[in-house]
Amino acid sequence: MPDTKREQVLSVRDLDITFKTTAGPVHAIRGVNIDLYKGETVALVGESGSGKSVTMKAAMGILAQNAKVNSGSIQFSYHHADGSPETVDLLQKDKKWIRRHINGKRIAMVFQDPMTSLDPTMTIGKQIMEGMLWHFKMPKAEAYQKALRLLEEVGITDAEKRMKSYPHQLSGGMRQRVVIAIALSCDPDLLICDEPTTALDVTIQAKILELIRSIQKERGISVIYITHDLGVVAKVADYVDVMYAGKIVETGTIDEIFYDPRHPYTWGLLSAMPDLDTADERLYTIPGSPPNLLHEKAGDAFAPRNKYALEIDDEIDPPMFKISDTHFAATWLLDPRAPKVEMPPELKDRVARMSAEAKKIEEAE
Amino acid sequence: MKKYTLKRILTSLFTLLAILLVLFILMQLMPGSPFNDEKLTADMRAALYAKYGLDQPIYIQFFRYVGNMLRGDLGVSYNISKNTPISQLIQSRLPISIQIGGMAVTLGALVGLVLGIIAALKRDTIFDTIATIISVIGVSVPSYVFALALSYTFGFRLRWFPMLFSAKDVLGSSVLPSVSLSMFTMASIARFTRSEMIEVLDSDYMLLAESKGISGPALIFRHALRNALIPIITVLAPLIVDLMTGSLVVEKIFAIPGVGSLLVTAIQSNDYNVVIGLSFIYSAMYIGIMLVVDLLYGIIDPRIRLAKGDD
Amino acid sequence: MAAQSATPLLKVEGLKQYFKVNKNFTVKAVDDVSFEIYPGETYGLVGESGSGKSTIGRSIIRLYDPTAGKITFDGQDISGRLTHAQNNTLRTQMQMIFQDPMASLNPRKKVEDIIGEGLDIHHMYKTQDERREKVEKILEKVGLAPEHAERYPHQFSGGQRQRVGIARALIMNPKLIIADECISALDVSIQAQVVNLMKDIQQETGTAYLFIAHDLSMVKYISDRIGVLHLGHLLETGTTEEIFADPIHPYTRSLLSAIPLPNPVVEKRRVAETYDYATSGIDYSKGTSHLVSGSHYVKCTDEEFAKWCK
Amino acid sequence: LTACGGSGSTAASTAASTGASSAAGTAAGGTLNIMLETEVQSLDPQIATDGTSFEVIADYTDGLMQMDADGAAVPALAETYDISEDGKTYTFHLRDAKWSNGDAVTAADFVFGWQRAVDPANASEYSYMLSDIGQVVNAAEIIAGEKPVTDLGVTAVDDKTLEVQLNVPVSYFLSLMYFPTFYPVNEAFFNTCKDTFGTSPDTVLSNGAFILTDYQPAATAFELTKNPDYYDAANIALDGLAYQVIKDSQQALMSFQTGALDLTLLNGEQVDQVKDDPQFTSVGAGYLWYISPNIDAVPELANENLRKAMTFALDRDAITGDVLKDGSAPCYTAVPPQFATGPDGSDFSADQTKFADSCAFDAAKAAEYYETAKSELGKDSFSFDMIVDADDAPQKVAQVVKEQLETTLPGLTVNLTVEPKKQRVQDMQDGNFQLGLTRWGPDYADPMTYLGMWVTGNSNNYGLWSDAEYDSIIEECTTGDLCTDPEGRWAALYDAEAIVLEQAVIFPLYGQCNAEMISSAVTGVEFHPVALNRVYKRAAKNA
Amino acid sequence: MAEKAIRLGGESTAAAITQAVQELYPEHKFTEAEFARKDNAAEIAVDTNFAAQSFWKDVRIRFFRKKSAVLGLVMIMIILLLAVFGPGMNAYTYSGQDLSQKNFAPRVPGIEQFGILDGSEKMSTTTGTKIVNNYVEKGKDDVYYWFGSDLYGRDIWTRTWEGARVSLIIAVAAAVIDMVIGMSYGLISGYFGGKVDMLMQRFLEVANGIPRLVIVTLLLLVLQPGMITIIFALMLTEWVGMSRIARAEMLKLKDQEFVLASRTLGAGSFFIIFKEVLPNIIGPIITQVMFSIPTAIFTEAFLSFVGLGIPVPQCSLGSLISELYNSFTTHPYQIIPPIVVMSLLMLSFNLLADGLREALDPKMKSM
Ligand SMILES: Nc1ncnc2c1ncn2[C@@H]1O[C@H](COP(=O)(O)OP(=O)(O)OP(=O)(O)O)[C@@H](O)[C@H]1O
Ligand SMILES: Nc1ncnc2c1ncn2[C@@H]1O[C@H](COP(=O)(O)OP(=O)(O)OP(=O)(O)O)[C@@H](O)[C@H]1O
Ligand SMILES: [Mg+2]
Ligand SMILES: [Mg+2]
Repeated sequence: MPDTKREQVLSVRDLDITFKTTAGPVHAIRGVNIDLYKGETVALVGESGSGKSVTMKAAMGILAQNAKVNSGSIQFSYHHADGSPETVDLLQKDKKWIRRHINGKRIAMVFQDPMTSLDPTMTIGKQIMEGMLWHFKMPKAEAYQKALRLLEEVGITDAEKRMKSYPHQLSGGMRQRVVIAIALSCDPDLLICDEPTTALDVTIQAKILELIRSIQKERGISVIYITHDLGVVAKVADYVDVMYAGKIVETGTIDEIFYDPRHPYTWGLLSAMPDLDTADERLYTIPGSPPNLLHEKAGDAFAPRNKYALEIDDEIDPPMFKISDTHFAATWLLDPRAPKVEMPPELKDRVARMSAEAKKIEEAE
Repeated sequence: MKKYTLKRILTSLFTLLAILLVLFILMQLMPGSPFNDEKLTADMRAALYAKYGLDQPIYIQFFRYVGNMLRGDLGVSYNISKNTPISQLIQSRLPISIQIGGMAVTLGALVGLVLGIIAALKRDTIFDTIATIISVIGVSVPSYVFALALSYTFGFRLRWFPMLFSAKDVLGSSVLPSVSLSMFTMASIARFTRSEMIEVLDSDYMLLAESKGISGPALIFRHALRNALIPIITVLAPLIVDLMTGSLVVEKIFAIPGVGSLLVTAIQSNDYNVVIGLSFIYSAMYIGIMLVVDLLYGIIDPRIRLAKGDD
Repeated sequence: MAAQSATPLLKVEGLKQYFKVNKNFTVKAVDDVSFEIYPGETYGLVGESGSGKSTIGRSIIRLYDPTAGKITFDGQDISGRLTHAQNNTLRTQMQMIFQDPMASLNPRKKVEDIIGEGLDIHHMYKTQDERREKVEKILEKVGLAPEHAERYPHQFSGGQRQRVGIARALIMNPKLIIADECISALDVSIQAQVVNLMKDIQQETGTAYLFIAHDLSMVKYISDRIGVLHLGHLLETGTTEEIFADPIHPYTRSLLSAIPLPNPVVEKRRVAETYDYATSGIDYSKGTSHLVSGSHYVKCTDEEFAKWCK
Repeated sequence: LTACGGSGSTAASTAASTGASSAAGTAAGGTLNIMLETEVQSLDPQIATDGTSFEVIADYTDGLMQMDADGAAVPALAETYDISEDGKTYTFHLRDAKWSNGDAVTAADFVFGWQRAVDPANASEYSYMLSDIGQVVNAAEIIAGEKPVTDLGVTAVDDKTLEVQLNVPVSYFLSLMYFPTFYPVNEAFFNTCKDTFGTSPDTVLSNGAFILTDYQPAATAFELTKNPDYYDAANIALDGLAYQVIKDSQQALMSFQTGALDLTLLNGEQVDQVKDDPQFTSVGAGYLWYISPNIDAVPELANENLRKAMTFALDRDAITGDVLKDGSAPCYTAVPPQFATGPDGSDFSADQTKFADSCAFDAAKAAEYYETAKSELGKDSFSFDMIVDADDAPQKVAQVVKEQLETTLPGLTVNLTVEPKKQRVQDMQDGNFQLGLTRWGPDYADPMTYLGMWVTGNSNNYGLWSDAEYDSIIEECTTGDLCTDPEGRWAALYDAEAIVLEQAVIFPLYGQCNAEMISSAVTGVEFHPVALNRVYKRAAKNA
Repeated sequence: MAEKAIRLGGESTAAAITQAVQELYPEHKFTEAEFARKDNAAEIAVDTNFAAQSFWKDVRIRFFRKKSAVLGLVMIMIILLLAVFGPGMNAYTYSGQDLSQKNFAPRVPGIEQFGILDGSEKMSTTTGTKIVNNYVEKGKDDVYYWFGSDLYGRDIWTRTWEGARVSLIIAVAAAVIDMVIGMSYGLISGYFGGKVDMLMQRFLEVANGIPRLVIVTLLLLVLQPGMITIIFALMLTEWVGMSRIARAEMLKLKDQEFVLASRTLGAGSFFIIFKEVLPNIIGPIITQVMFSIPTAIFTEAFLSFVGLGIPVPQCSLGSLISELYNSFTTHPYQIIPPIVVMSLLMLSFNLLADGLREALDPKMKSM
């Protein structure tokens, strides 16, 4: 599948971030690597608190004040208006520069909660136009027309009237569409969707996902999805990065992650979600809960919850082992010296069933 | 919205009437009488009571008062400015209090807002500390100390401003009183703005605005301040009433013919009509400002507006 | 799966719950809803956000006074004014688990006191030791250690907190537990833990659940019977199999078709059915209950029924 | 003119006495900037009761008589007057004077003014000046509503002649004439303003030295300018008066120092700062401050020996010299000095040693009386509440009094209760007190204004003390034979005063003086303890 | 930190991978045993993962990290100690007068040798400025007034601390009672809502719409002036702010799930108000109390200013200031101690309140 001419848009290397809190330093991001190529979609999955949002906020230059970037780089490549390419390290640029050249204009973000992410005191029309007026000094009328077009594009009926509405007059689904319209307003190259549908119910979720996908196709932009819903991932992603406690623990193409997961954590995630065919008496679970990042732990952060943990997990954090050119996982189970461990049988069944189903569909086409 | 406004105004009027009644009862409870000068005989006092109708039952006095009030007649002063219609006293004194109070509120609110915004934006830096220190001192030092110190320094020593209020130089002679009055407002607004702004700055919509690339004053004024404004207005409203209705201390020090000192004198000399009249003005302003604030909420925050409107 | 016994534990008939927002505007949050829950079964209530799921739950447990309708619980009518005894039954026999495990636990109370609150209110112990013993037993049942009793809610992770919430309900030995979105605020990995726990408890104590959620795969997994709610109307109800195998109402069908599947190849090709009440030409208030088969009912007009069942 | 104890007395007399001569001669003009402590309460001459209002009304209105620099009555609008043989009929002959609207001042204006004063509809608080004090025929009956106002014993014989009938001869009647209560009011003009009379320059008429040019009720600043039509305009040196109400004495002094004020009041604390300044002066305010024990209601205080012990325990010198410092002088008489001049031309209370034996500080005597009292009462500890005005000076005095009584009379405790003045007066009038610190200002230049208070049943006899002998002396002096015998009356009054002090009916403390700063540029301001505290007619200000 | 990724794997040989791993961790010697399964099923069953600190410990840590708050606390302690022991530290009493020793400037043994606080004061009179030393002039060589003496010759040190004591008592008593009234009022009004709330809020509006001064003076006129009356007066007017806060917090919390949970358990209204909700709003309440203390002190000072304060010769900081205010331009040293103590007290309470608010408010968690 890898395309030789893939043009890299974003490259996060060894990102390491600590938050100063009254309880002590929280080591939230501990060496994250992410690659994103033009026109593709990467999904960042992981439990709450694993650092998905923080990573992306770092790329947007909107980290909280108490954050400290210890090391790493976030290389972002884009084209100037005249077509000349440019690559910058976002971590080296100051906030002002990022606001002017990156935010909204080149990287846009859709936030998790549409209920709280719109300014309650401003009409949505204004909020959509604001970015255009700000970045491009566009005439008002033109910005208005574009905003109108965007609203229609994201599927809001009666757009003209909605322009004058306030956020609280819209339903959750509509608000999320508005947020997407805002994100698209300045034609960004990269769209970051931070759990864009968790707050919505399934029917609306499906619509929103379709919408983002079609827009992506149309404009050829790259998208990063942050989510912990594997159903969503399955729908939208080309590549998946599984994150746990501030690290990427497994990365691969969507098919590799779903049909050939290697990391025990990924196994847990996959099997914890019942699909419509799950009929077992009990669901497979990942025991325990995500680690408290206040406390540094030697070795693999997942070990305390890992049924398949090895002795070495307590000493050394596993490196990324390569499984294929696109598929890596950070677990000692992949070391040749490790005992052969199979994924849990329930999951194995399920993966087999899913593969079969998938094959059937692919063949049918 | 219109209907709501109307309803709100009606409730306010009703509240005012209730306040008036309470004031009347309070006056009745007040020990002593307006006419107990050493030199007055009992007969004389009775004559005075009869003259002003104070010998009648309270409810009759009350209804008569309300009736007169509707005709714009607030009665006359009994002893601090004998037989002067209260409305005339208020007419000559209230504008001065409002003017000085208004200047103080404006000054205090503006400086307070700026200080608070700076403190919030530069949280945990030296600016924050300085703003905090200024605001803490502002709420910690009594205003008469400020007033006298200002008067001594800028009035007496430096002679930049007049020490006493003068109708001939209203603006110049209002500077020192306004400044000393504004300290407390400034300090409280600064503190409040800081905490509200911090809260707003941490909100999702601010993140979204920032992620759109908005920065600088546009971010602060268009998004942050407007959202922080509601609680700030809530704090500011009673301060406005307090300042606009005069401050005894500052009026005394700067010899300002305002309503604050008038009220105190009236209370101390049992001049019922003046007390009721001035208290009523205070109440009316209080209720009025609360009304304005309530309606302002609606203007600032569409959620409130539309929740209240019946459309 | 518990066998269906003849007498329902809870019987809701024509429940209406209106909220008067202002003089001219009344929210009909729940409009003429009827269903039954049998002892030991799990009844799943699904529907989009705002469809009235929580309101039904809260009306049943009498956090609201129902506008109209009759609720019979364990043979007693609990929809009117409650007598002291009725109130007592209701407050012990019916319990609730809430959505947000943090918000539903008083952050300033120790876990022991949170769990013991019901005991305190209903004076269900004689000595402090007895209370402590009861609390510890429940803690153990929900997979927490006795030493957890001394801690405060914020000292737990989300899953543990939800366990405390379950323990609080469980200590009263309820016959019915209303679980309002009790897993939606939890992480995927932890949802499974809680669902497993709930299943275990049901097996052990025979409690019935009213399971409110909008995650259909979870609902399907845990429920015996399902009710589909939209705009305050119960559109379709039946056993899980009946609903999933043969959804009649277009709304149900669109709902089911929107469930994301964790299978990329399938999911990427799946197209959800769309449904829009405004343009569908259906008027819920005109519908009546029609039996499809078994315990499968759908609310619609006769013509609609004929059309959909083709 | 009043000389006051303390350092400023000389300055005061110079300021005042030099003024009289220099004012007329030099052409010194200018506007005099005067500080007031309180706002004017009323500019209606028959309604006003307070010193400030009187002062301002007198600035622009003249009465029949006026005070000379020494406080003696001399003709003003009355060019001459006749007193009948029996002393009960006064005939005033008016001079040609004009109101500021051009009308002539006529006898009818006086009649109208006086009738207003007694008209029950006006409820003038000072109507007793006409009835009880002035003894004008029918005044009391009219006030009581028993007769119409037209029955008042005052008639306009013609435009220029006013005749007054009195019930009894009143020796000080002429001195009453400078009270604004007796001032004329132009009826025609009054009818054009009615309710608004005296509330603005447009609603007052002037016939005096100045004209009100800028005023509002309760104004804190207002102005008067010289009246060019005043009959004595040639002798008025000032161009005008500018009043400024300042309630904070430190601001006042600072304003004085910047030159914004020519005349200002100080508080005692500031005297330290200015005592060497030639501009500092202290002027008598006429008030006697005293403590009134509630003899009737408090059994212990009914004991004369205890009262005497208390009055002997009070060190008045310390109070005035160490605490008040404004020039107030200790007082050992029941009638304060410097306002009542007797038939021989001497001050009634000039001799402060006369009764000093009965009250001046003497720890030994105090102890002696205290012992007697203790054994008589069979108690050796006493506790009294003393009510005190919530003003600065009374609180200061009270604290010292408390300390002095408690140290000199061990076992005696005084608790201070601070109340607003109105409240304090009410409490004392109601007999609801044990000890009260109070004051009295003279209404007219006769000792009777004080001694009349302690007769049985007088409303100002707060302690309800009663003594038949005293009552009869006073009776004799007011309506009895002694009325027509000035010398005999004078002696009888001393006897009465002796009774008051010997029985310690009151504990006199001091005669109040005010510490003032008068700009050295200013001359000729006159200070008086009665009626009009300050008169500016003869003042001048050098540029 | 370099990327720890083995770019070998998949089709690479086991040996190559092992080699690569070893290169990544040169300092570690890998053994076979390390690659054994841990077999930790029992361990992982117990979720050991929770925040270690209790709420109050957290609050304490946050509070003590804020230096200004600690400073406030320390200053309050010092003032408190001095208010208790200060008056007893010399032989003077707060009311004892000695008119022969009035208006003495501060003189402190020891320090006087340095030429400061030696009893001399600069008198600025209208006729010039001069240095006066009353101790020398009156021959009182062995007399010391640390803060000077007032116009009755009373010791200002003793009076200042006596005043501080009274002010503190007034402030604390008022704050406590006000908290009880205001809090209950707000909580009840907020919890019951509807008509009850409507009535209670109207009442509040009426009470608030009348100038405080009118209410307070009336009260002081009706009752005997004194500390109790002042406290009572403060109680009548000062609780409004608190009730607002309590009501707002109640509105925020009453629909919270834990309150619903209590209701489903059959808890009564008062149980919910005081046992469930109250402990959760203790943060804002404490903060408001702290803020209301300065207000109470101010109000008392204002009452003193209009002559309605504590009766003489007792004193509070407020009455001292208004009394000594008259010496502001003559003997400025007299008013300085009470003003400084009052301002410090205000400052400290404000700092403390700020610190507590931040410590108690979980929203401001970051620092
Ligand atoms: N401002 C901050 N101060 C302190 N800690 C923070 C801050 N922001 C984030 N963290 C911590 O960083 C960690 C990662 O947070 P992040 O928001 O990236 O999680 P997430 O993966 O996006 O989770 P979710 O799915 O809940 O959004 C968490 O433990 C969080 O507590
Ligand atoms: N107290 C109330 N007053 C007014 N309207 C209410 C009230 N409670 C609920 N509603 C309205 O009733 C409708 C149903 O709400 P409910 O909370 O039952 O929905 P839900 O299905 O539980 O939604 P969600 O999935 O978001 O929890 C909504 O439109 C809601 O706005
Ligand atoms: Mg996140
Ligand atoms: Mg719900």
